[in-house]
Amino acid sequence: MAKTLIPFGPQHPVLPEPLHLKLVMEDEIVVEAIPALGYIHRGLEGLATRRDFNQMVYVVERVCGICSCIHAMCYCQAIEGLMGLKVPPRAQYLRVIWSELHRMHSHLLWLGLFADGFGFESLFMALWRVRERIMDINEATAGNRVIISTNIVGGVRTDINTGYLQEILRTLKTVEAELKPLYDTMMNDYTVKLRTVGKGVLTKEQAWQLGAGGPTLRGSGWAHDMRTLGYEAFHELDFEPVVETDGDAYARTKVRFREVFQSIDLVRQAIAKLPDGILAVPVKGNPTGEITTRVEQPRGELFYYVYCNGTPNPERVRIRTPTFANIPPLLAMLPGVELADVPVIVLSIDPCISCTER
Amino acid sequence: MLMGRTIIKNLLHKYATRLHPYEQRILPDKFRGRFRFIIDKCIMCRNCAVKCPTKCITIDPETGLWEREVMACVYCGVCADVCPTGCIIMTNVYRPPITEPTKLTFMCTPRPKKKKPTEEAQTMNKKDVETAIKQQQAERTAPSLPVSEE
Amino acid sequence: MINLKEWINKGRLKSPWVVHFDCGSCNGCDIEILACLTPVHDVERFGIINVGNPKHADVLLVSGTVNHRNKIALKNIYDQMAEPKAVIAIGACGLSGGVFHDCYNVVGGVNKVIPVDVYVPGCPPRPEAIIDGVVVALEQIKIKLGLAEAPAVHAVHME
Amino acid sequence: MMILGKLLLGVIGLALATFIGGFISGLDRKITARMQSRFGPPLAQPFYDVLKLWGKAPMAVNAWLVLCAYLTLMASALSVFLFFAQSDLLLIFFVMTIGAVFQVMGALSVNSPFSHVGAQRELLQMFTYEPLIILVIIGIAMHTGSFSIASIYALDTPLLYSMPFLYVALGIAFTIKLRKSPFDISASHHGHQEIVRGVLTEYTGRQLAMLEVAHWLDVVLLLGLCSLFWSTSAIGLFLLLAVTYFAELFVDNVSARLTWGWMIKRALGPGVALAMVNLLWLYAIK
Repeated sequence: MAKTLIPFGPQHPVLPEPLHLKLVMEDEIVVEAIPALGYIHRGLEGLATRRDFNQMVYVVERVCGICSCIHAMCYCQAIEGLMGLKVPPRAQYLRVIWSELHRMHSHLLWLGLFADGFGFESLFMALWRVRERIMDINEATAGNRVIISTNIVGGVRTDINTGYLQEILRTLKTVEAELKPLYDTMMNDYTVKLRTVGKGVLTKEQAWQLGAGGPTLRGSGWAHDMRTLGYEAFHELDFEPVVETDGDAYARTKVRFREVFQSIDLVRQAIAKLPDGILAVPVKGNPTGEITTRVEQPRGELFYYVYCNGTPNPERVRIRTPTFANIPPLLAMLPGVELADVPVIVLSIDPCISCTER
Repeated sequence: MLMGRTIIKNLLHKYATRLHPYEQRILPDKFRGRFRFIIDKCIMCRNCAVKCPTKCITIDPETGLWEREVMACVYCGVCADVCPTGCIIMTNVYRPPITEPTKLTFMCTPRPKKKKPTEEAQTMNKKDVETAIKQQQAERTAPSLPVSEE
Repeated sequence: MINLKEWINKGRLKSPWVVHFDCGSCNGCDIEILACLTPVHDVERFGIINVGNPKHADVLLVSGTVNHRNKIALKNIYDQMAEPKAVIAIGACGLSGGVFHDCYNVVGGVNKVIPVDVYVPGCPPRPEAIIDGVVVALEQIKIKLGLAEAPAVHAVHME
Repeated sequence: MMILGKLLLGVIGLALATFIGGFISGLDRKITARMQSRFGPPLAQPFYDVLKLWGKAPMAVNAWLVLCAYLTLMASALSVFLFFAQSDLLLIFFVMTIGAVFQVMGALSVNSPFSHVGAQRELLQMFTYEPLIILVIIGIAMHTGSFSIASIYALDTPLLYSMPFLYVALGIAFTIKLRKSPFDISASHHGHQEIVRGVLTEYTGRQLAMLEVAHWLDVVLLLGLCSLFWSTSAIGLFLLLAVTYFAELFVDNVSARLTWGWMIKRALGPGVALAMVNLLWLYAIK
């Protein structure tokens, strides 16, 4: 049988991002997947030497437009750790609220794209319609829909007033009600199950050995969630990592969908416990030393290494993103699947190429 | 088939679409849209130019040249936050699309010199300023207004 | 025949199919472009479909900075589109490189590689702004086809 | 005189079918949009699309592709013409098949892997819907004793009463031909799939416009086939078609795209089984 080479990307309607996969096909079965990266590399970490540590917050936000707030939060934690700043409690809670809103919109976005990946257009539309409600909250509380720019070193820039907190709770109630039937569809529909159950199986051992992260790892049965470290206000909130054991695309979908409900719950808890107080502590001097921080991004564990030498410009900012960790498992999953299942499996790790290549 | 209830419900209810160009939606007050400059208030402190993460603001206190690369601005609002006199204000209206690459240039009152710069720096500056003014004159098609939106 | 030409021109303005190329963007603009297709903004009311195939498309939406690797892909996609076509650069990065304009791997805005008709500023631009951008691009196509005269330059944008 | 009248009817039917096909396509998109809670495009949108595509600069890869597009359109037009001229059902079916085959041949004549995979899948789709349509036609012939359309109009009870299972089989074939979920395997309207627009990827501009019109005509032809099942009254016929098309839209919106393996196992098998049961029943009551 002659082998054909199908280019998947860099411009491809299923995958909005320029990940280039060369799929070596035999008939309609993938024999090998060869990734080609570098279409999106900007050299963002190099900017650290030319921007001061306050400006870098806005730069690292633009590592990834989907989880911008969480990138900024991780970077701010690093600088705060170096300078020994204690973030005020209200700011900690506000960071939790925004990061969970980001997790919700990121997961809803992914669920929609995933539905589109297997051709379920009306489900895509329904999920993105719900997502717009979260975007409206972002817009009204932080001032922008996607890149919200609320985190600064030492706290947050802007406050959410009490009246709007009630509005958020009301919106979350609607979101929850609207998501219930969609959860039912995504998890129990016959055609959806045909496309997801048993596709791209990653066993528990494999997932650990290949170094998967986030929902990809949790879908394979590992309770590995960085939020349990208790950064910001997470140590005062009550939650359990969402774990599924099957390790296929279906399990990963279930993990993400359940995490949306978990995030709704976390936002509710945070709003209930939100203390009064100042938003940010003043920042004086320049950071010195090196530090690593880890937070949980929608896609998995996000890791920052920052090295500062006492000047306003950090000497080194190194980012390790979850998609980078999830690409080896993806390449292990692809051989032997049908072409029709390639989008399902590629999307099932929630690839974020702009994070990976920066 | 589980989607059936949702789509029938959608079919029977009103659409969720915001008919954008025909129905303008007023954005929330906090929305970081285009800027409004009250350039007469500017004291040429260069705070905005220093703090801007994009480095898209150029200010020359000697000639009073205030320049912003509109195309590079990321609308983070830092310049409005740090402006001591409130001459940069963020409005909640987003910037409409443009068909030509543009740059925003104002001339304001130059700040009186405090220190005399060295000979070398002075000549360097003069050269730069002259070219900048020439460029700016070539680019400008309308006189700058005291209060204007970018 | 003149009649048919008029009809075709009408069709051109009523059915701009778009192809979207993420050219080194941070996803912010991409998800806003996708958000345009969804119920709340629904650009299909203007006949806009995201066809995903440059050979079928009339309008190219480019988001993000151009770097040394993807400029070839960008040029290829532009060349594969049949006339009449328009290019919309989206977001600060697509306009000039935005916050990344002095990174080592960034060539600059989209207009350094292919001619751009409309620039949509914002980081990321709102879906409404992207819809406006497509409407302005249609005006540009109208001018190209000789159906409308080029408007006087807006003083407000040019200061 | 009889033949002239039939020819005239065929020409009028063809002209009307083009407009009705475009209108149905527009209605389809509008209702789909409303099902997804969107505002939706204007009803005339398919016509705008086709006009625009007609005016695009030529970009054909090779001459064979252009020829195939013309032949596909001509075959579809001819089959609709024959239908309205009340010709032989078998003849109509074969002419329709020629159109589909040429579309695939055009897709195979170029070098794009997307187009090739799309073409192979289109062949598999043809492999699925053609036996179903043939069985339906055989059923009609068994019932009326002739392959002619005129003999169906001579009946005084609707065909649906005696051929309900065959109608379901025809519905399956119709879904495949319409390229709706779960069978939008070789090509899809929005192109959000792994092989972009599959069999249509390499057709551009004028060729794509022709294929679009050919698709409208195919839809009208299949709706025509459905209409034969209630040939006795105009209202019944219209209601049957409306219900059928709405069911297609409903199925499209409640299901994901499935694979060709599933299509052959779960659509062809049950479809043929249903048809066979119906044929046996027809044989028994005769």
